[in-house]
Amino acid sequence: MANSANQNQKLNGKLSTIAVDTYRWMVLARTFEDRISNIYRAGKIVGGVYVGKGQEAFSASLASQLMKGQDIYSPLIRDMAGRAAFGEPLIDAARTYLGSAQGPSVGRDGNVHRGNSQEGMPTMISHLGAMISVVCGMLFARRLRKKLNTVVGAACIGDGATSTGAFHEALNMAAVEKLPLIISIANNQFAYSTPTDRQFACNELVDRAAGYGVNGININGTDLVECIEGFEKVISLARAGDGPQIVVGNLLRLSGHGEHDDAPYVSNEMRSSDLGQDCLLKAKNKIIEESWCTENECNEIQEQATVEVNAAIAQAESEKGPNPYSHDWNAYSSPSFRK
Amino acid sequence: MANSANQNQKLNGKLSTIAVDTYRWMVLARTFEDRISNIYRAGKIVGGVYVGKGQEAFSASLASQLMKGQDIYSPLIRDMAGRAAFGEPLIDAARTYLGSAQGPSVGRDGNVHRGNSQEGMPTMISHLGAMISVVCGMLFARRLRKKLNTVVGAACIGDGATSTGAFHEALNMAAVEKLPLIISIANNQFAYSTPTDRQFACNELVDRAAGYGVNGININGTDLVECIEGFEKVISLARAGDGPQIVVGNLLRLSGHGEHDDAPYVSNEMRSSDLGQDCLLKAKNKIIEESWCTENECNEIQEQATVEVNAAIAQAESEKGPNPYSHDWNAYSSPSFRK
Amino acid sequence: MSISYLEAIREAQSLALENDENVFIYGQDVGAFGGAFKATKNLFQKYPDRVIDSPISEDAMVGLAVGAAIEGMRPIIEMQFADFSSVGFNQIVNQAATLFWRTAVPCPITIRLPSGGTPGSGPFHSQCMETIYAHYPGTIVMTPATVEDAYSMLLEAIAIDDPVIFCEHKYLYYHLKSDSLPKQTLPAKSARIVRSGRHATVVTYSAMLHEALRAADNMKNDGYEIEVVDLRCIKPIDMSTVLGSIARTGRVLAIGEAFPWGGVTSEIISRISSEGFNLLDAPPVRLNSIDTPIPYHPDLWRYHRPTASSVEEELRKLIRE
Amino acid sequence: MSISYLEAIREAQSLALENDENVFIYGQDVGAFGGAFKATKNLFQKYPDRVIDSPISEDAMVGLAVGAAIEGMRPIIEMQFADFSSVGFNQIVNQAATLFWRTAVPCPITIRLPSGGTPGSGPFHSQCMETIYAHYPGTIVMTPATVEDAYSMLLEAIAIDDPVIFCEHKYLYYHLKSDSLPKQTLPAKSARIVRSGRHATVVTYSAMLHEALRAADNMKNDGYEIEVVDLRCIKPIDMSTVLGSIARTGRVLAIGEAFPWGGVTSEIISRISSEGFNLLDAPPVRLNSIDTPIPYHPDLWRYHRPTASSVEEELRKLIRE
Ligand SMILES: Cc1ncc(C[n+]2csc(CCOP(=O)(O)OP(=O)(O)O)c2C)c(N)n1
Ligand SMILES: Cc1ncc(C[n+]2csc(CCOP(=O)(O)OP(=O)(O)O)c2C)c(N)n1
Ligand SMILES: [Mg+2]
Ligand SMILES: [Mg+2]
Repeated sequence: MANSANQNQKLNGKLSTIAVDTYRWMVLARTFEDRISNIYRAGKIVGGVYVGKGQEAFSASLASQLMKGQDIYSPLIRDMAGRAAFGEPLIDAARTYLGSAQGPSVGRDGNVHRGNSQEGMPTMISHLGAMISVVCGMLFARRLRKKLNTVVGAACIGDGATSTGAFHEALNMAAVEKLPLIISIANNQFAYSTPTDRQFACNELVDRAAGYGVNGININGTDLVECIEGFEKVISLARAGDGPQIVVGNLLRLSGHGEHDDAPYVSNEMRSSDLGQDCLLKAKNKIIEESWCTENECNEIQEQATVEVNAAIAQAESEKGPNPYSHDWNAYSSPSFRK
Repeated sequence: MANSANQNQKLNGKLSTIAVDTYRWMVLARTFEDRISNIYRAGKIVGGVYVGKGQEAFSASLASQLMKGQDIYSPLIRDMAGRAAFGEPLIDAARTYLGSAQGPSVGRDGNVHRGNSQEGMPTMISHLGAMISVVCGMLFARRLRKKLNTVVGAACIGDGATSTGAFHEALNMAAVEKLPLIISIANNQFAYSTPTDRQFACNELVDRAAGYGVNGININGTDLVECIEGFEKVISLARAGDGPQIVVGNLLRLSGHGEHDDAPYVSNEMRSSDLGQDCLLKAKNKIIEESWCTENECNEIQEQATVEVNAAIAQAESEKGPNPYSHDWNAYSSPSFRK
Repeated sequence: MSISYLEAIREAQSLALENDENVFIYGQDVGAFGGAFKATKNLFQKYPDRVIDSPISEDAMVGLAVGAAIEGMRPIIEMQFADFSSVGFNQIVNQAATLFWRTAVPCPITIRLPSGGTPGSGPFHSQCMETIYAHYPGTIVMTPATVEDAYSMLLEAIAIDDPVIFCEHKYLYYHLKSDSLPKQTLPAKSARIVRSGRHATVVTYSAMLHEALRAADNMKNDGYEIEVVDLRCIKPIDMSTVLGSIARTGRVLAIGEAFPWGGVTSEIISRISSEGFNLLDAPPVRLNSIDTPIPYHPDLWRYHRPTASSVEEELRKLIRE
Repeated sequence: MSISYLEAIREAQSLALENDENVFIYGQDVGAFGGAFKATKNLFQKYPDRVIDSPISEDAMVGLAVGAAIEGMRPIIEMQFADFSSVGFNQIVNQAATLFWRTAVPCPITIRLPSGGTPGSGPFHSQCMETIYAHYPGTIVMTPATVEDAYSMLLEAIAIDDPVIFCEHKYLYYHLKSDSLPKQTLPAKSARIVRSGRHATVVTYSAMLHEALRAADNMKNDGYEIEVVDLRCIKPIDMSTVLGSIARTGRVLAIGEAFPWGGVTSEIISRISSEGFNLLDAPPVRLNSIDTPIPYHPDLWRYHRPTASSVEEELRKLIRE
């Protein structure tokens, strides 16, 4: 606190690097999801497509500051940017959407239901809130094995998911066990069509923190720098043993709930409010303004993303789907229980 | 606020009446449960016996200020005093414990699983937290039917039950609907053997209130006057349209979890701390000290309770249990689905 | 006029809201938005007080319904997908289903479960949960297979004084159409002989009815006449219709889309074997989905659940027995 | 030495904790207090880091177990009563049971469910939930009926790389005793012929085994020899042992304490009828509890569930067929 000017400077040095890095993942995610939406609209994706448009800054700022191969990151449906930042190969995403048998779930599950728990990224189930206690368990196990050290685990959810019993039980359990859990709540103002005033009645979701005896912060989820700094703070607190942390990012979902939904329930006022600002444009402007990159460099980032996305999608499209006749139809792992 | 002295005086007039009334139910509950414990120890009650010893002031102060035939009261395992104050006939309790076929559940359920939802007292199931949303539904229905008026609904739970998802979902739902729900949390420091520091990590359970956008108060649950005044306040707020209210009563369970448990996990320090004071003795002293009753009158209350308890138990003991051969073995209500 | 299975569900709810002020609908996004599948489209606009968006709280949603039922209301709970009712499981089986038995107060609630597989829905948006709820005393479980039944059974479900688990099949929502809504209806608890035959009986329900009918059609060319029984309500089961059919055919195949351990086909075959053993000319047969979660990929999914061709295969084996 | 069913469960956990550092126990009051039934008594004192009191959060308890399993641990979750696992249902069937299939990561967790009726326990402390869990792909469901099995099967459950739902019966906790713990053990997935006979086969599991054995004893005086098969594991089911027995007796009665719709008896009778139809000399028969919640009053309770005398009655009818 005494020499906060000094600290700020130090942070600023780091900030430019993290900001550009995070921006890269944001661009990649947006580019990928735009392509996937188009493919979906062309009728070539079976099932739903849920994108993170408008949430990339919030999503990627957390994951880009986690340590791959050490920390735990549990993304949800709008975390393409965070997944990428945490190290998910783009080809995993492409394969899962396009039903390639070479995807991480070999066609057994689709779209956002992919992960790699051995790399610290558990695969989500659809039931909202259910992944948080799984992250608790992963952290708990590391502590029991004396391998926790400075590991943190992050679980992402939306405003609507805070109404689930699962959210409450897991957060409370984490608080009791003082686990280094970060719950990242993307308050995008809607759960499907339901506005937040039909979902909770507190002034701010972050007011929940005190009720669990944990730290909480509220940030502008459209602002890349605020996201980076906010997550930086809670990650260090969690690493330092301060227990669970809640981060609420205020922003707007700039898409429908899924790509099938044109979200008529989002008012024009809200769309044109501060919440409705596109974090990606804002980030680009900021990066250029601060001279962290030139406009040209930013454009290169975009071009590179396009190349990567094209390659991943082309690859996945060229691959076969699973063959039901040779598929391993076994829900058991133990050899003696397999058919 | 301006003429709070005046208001206080008004309240005080009422206070003596309510205090004596409430004390009566406390004595009745203690007397009844002491008898039931003895019968249990003599091996004449099948199943568990869970008593509210030490919690009578907190339990009865809520119920004695509710309006029977109008309000809703959902008691839990330690609310014999509240049940009595809300108007549950003592014979219902005696019959349920002793397995009389004339009890409210005709022998189908026992001990604390009794109620009368048509009189505003729903019958609890064992799953902790599950009754709160039921009370929400009762209030919700009255509002839909334009019969809510100044009705309030109270749901009682313990410190341990605050860890359930059901508690969270129901409280949050009540807050969203701004229902006149009062959640009375008896923090008796333990859930079975588990101390509160293994159950939650907030400083005070009442810190939860802000996270739901509801009002909450913390009171000394061993002090009859504080309990009466605390509940008086939240009941009027709820009636006036202020939405859900949380009341946390701090106290100690002066029994085991059930009468089978001698609670070795409760330390002597805790037993001899302020929390461990017996609300019944404190109430009696206060009532005499304030001259709301003479010592003699207090003793009469006790004698009358003994007479009533003896009569109810004698009656229930004289009654037959259910006859399985003539029992109505039907889980359906609809005639066309009954066998 | 042409009306879909989904529209029939909407019409039934509309009529119930109109005829009885005690009916209300509670569920995620059911209000102004009209529900994830549009099963409540325009209902909020007509009955704004009684078509209400809930938070994402399946446990409390069912608890609220039970409380409202205690007060004499007739709530309809829409689960966004049947799969998410797992979170409300406790309140359904322990609170709602036991209420009448414990307290003599009826529990007239209807829980609508958009059920069953469609291509690309995957393991958590495709489940058939009728088995789970049917196991518990006190529930009535309906599984309509036709537009007409979707309509009349839902109306009956809402009118019944017990908790009804209403398993509506998502695969039928848009594809299945009918010319009109029924005037006369068969009570929900009766099974229906949808097609008569003499070589074998298929007992099934919900979307599988249509696979069975297709298989029966295909086999007709070879001279096989397959009788098809639609259970309609899987708890309780109308055994007399089932046994009556088997008395005519002597052979039975039970088909269900749910997981293979336990469930409707198991209950049906077990009861047929106990109650109609002497009617059987060949071992009774079952066909269910494969014993894994429901796969996302359409090619896996089609292989995972029974289809007209796997039904036909089983039937041909059965008839040769 | 004499050891009870409950002590066997404690000993198995003690040995597992000793032999494998990856094993831990998590549940309400399992720590210093030793659990509501004392199934973990003294274990916290020996392994204070690995016998841990949980909050009253069944959903999160199971979620935590899955997370720990992902990291290679082998958690044991104690539900205080099987009935309360309903609150953890979603995490059990959708998270734990699907993990391996979805991700190729094994899920070696054991969920201990103190199950079944005892006098005075009532509708919410008496349930048998094996049916519910067995229905879902990916679970293994064990239902030990003897002291020896309680011990060896729990050890095997903990060692298995899949989620095991371990239904231990509260009625057997204190009453059932044995002289020693087993040295040699039968794999959990094999059924056991506990008593051989020739007039009829009883297929059962858990506490009902003892009712069946008493009935068989009673009938011996009249010259009837009843074969009794203990399933031990109800998912998967060892059909070859079951069918082998029926091949000898030609008659079968399946007994279960669970609710009558669906469940183990239904699955068993259904499979016997399909797979062993020609072995049967008489219609196969089932006996379950009555289709209401489990009553509190001991007189109602004894009538509600199958007992030696109702078993005997069914067997006599079956043999006369
Ligand atoms: C327990 C449960 N209930 C219902 C659903 C269906 N559902 C999927 S996403 C969604 C809305 C989620 O809203 P929110 O948590 O705010 O996340 P967002 O979609 O806004 O990112 C709902 C209701 C579900 N997945 N899980
Ligand atoms: C969902 C659920 N899990 C577990 C139990 C078993 N159980 C009954 S009472 C109890 C302790 C309750 O503690 P608390 O809520 O503090 O109430 P108290 O007994 O202290 O009054 C437990 C764990 C239960 N009834 N419901
Ligand atoms: Mg949202
Ligand atoms: Mg307590």
